[in-house]
Amino acid sequence: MSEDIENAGETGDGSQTAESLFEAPPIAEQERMCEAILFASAEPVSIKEMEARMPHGCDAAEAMVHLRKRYEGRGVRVVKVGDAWAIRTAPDLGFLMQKETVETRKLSRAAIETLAIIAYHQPVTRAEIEEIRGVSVSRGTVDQLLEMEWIRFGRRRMTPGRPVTFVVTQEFLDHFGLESARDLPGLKELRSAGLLENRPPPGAMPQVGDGEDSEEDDEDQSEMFEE
Amino acid sequence: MSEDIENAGETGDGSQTAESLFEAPPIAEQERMCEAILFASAEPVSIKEMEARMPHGCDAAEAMVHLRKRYEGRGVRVVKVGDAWAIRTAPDLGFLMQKETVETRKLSRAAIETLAIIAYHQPVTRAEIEEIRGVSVSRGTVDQLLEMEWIRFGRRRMTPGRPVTFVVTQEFLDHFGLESARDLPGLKELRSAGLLENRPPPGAMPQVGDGEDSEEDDEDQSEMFEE
Amino acid sequence: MAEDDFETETTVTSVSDRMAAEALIVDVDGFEGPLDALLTLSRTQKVDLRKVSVLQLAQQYLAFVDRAKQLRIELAADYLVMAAWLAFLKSRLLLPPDPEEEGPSGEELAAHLAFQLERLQAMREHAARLMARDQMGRDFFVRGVPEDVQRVKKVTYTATLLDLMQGYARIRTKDEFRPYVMDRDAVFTLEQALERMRPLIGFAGTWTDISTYLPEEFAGDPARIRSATASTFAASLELVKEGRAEIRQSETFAPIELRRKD
Repeated sequence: MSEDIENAGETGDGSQTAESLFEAPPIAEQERMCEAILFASAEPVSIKEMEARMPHGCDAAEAMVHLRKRYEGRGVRVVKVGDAWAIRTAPDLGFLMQKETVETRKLSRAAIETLAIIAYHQPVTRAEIEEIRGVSVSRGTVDQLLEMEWIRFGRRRMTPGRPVTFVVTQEFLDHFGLESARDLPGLKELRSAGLLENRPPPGAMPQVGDGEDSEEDDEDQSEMFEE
Repeated sequence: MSEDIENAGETGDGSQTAESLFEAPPIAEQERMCEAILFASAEPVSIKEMEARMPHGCDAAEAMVHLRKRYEGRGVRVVKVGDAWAIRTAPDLGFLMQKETVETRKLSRAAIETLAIIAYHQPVTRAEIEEIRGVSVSRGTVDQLLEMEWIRFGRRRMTPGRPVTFVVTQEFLDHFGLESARDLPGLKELRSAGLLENRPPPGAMPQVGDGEDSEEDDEDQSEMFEE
Repeated sequence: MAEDDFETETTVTSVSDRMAAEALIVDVDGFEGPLDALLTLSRTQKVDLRKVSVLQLAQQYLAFVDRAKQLRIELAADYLVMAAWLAFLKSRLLLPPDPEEEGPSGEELAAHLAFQLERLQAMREHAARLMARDQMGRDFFVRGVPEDVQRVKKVTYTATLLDLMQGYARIRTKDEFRPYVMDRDAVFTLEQALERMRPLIGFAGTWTDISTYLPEEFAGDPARIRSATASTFAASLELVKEGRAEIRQSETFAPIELRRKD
């Protein structure tokens, strides 16, 4: 059987037609392959990457539907992280894993809040984070979150100054067992309460960093006053 | 941890064994625990060690019998390593743990020129190639072309030293869509196709007979060809 | 600011509020900015943030700042900016609206402040909810023995027929240029030959091999001989055409001879 699979795989580079010379392995076999790939990886693996490693013509997405079902209620679970899949131990069995527990660096209150703001408001600029927290965001806080790979730079905002934005990463989702940022707890309620809106302050509101010399804020204000 | 153990024990209905105040979790639950432990552990885990981690009264050996059976024929297997247990990739799926990346690079100028000389002058010796190119041919270049199976050794030349000759292969002809090396366009055709740069290097005398071919024409021609 | 002023400022606040406000001052370094201080102060109102009395909050904050000043606690500039703004807001809220005045009303400003406080509070709560989730490495775990995926890098080289032909053309072109570029001094031009022969032809009364007209400096080197022979021959024909000489060759490849035409 393994030989057949390997042979089928080799056709991958040669005959690129839709119907390959060798048929893709049966779905049960594809499920085994996904299982092996996910067990071997500590990091989530995307469908694309799985298919790149599997024989030509495989449908990893379909195989994953079967695999996920197979592991329901088991000691390990098949979880979706963004566009990728991973196997993780069932959270109710965490008590068994004292040996494996990793001491995570204790995050400061500022870092936790900043992280939450990025997660719920993403993509969000530094100025917006500061506006929400009412205090300037220290460089160290952002650096720490970047270093932990829980946040990354998103696209620049198409506003004057083209400020960078921050978004959360796949590592963040993986760490908190989230399939996507849409699954953040209470996201819907926050949205319906209007608390995720970017509501510009009415004129003459004090801005973060007014006491300091922050050029960006100065610009924002002067613009505001000109209007 | 102690709390968890007690909670797990609470499922018991009071029928006490001699060893434990509380009944051990059902065997299916124990199987889940073994599964999670083996999954997350960096090293194979012995029965003793599993039981030390599991709630009091668990029978890891029995749970392992079930777990092992469950993984029969799956993408990963439960294997015994010494007196410990581990989860490993099924041997027939080892090929999935390789990721082949194919990178296509343009052949170097030296290799192209060497190849061209062999194609136009075959059978040709290394000394002849060097004479035509005006520089020595590195071993690596020839080896590369041999490895690509675009050239092969021809007959030895019946001259002193009996040097080997090089000829192009069928693979070469296939790659370049040629029926035979004789189909390669001659110098004249190359020139009319604008492939021969008639423009002399700066400072050189204009070529006799090229008087009509102004430089502009040459440029037009090469541009035309490139399109 | 005098103690009794403080009293009049805070007549609306209860004793417990004042105690809370004093506790806040001890803690002033613990605040993450004026908004955080306001949020903490608002808790003393024990109401839904949406119903918070911004006026009361402004008074509480101003009292808090005054108290900090009395205790000679250095407040960051941010706190003072907020205090100034809240004093301004307070006057707007208390005085009847001035129709001449541009800009947002006191109520609008107060509403936005309430929104900011509610939003900050919500983000705090949700940050807590996020951190309360099962976390990797604490509640659930990754594979203990991940297998490295061996990267097998395969490099394939390609070239097109055009590359091949251009490569060849490049080499051949280099060859063709070589004589012209490198051996320029080996060229004996038609003009040079004519210049040399015009005076000499006058002395050629008898048939003479044209090779004798070759310049001495062009002897020896085959390439130079070739060039000189060709141009001398061409020059001879030119002289014949001009009617100044006669030319003959007895048979193919025999010497070409030249003599003066009188």
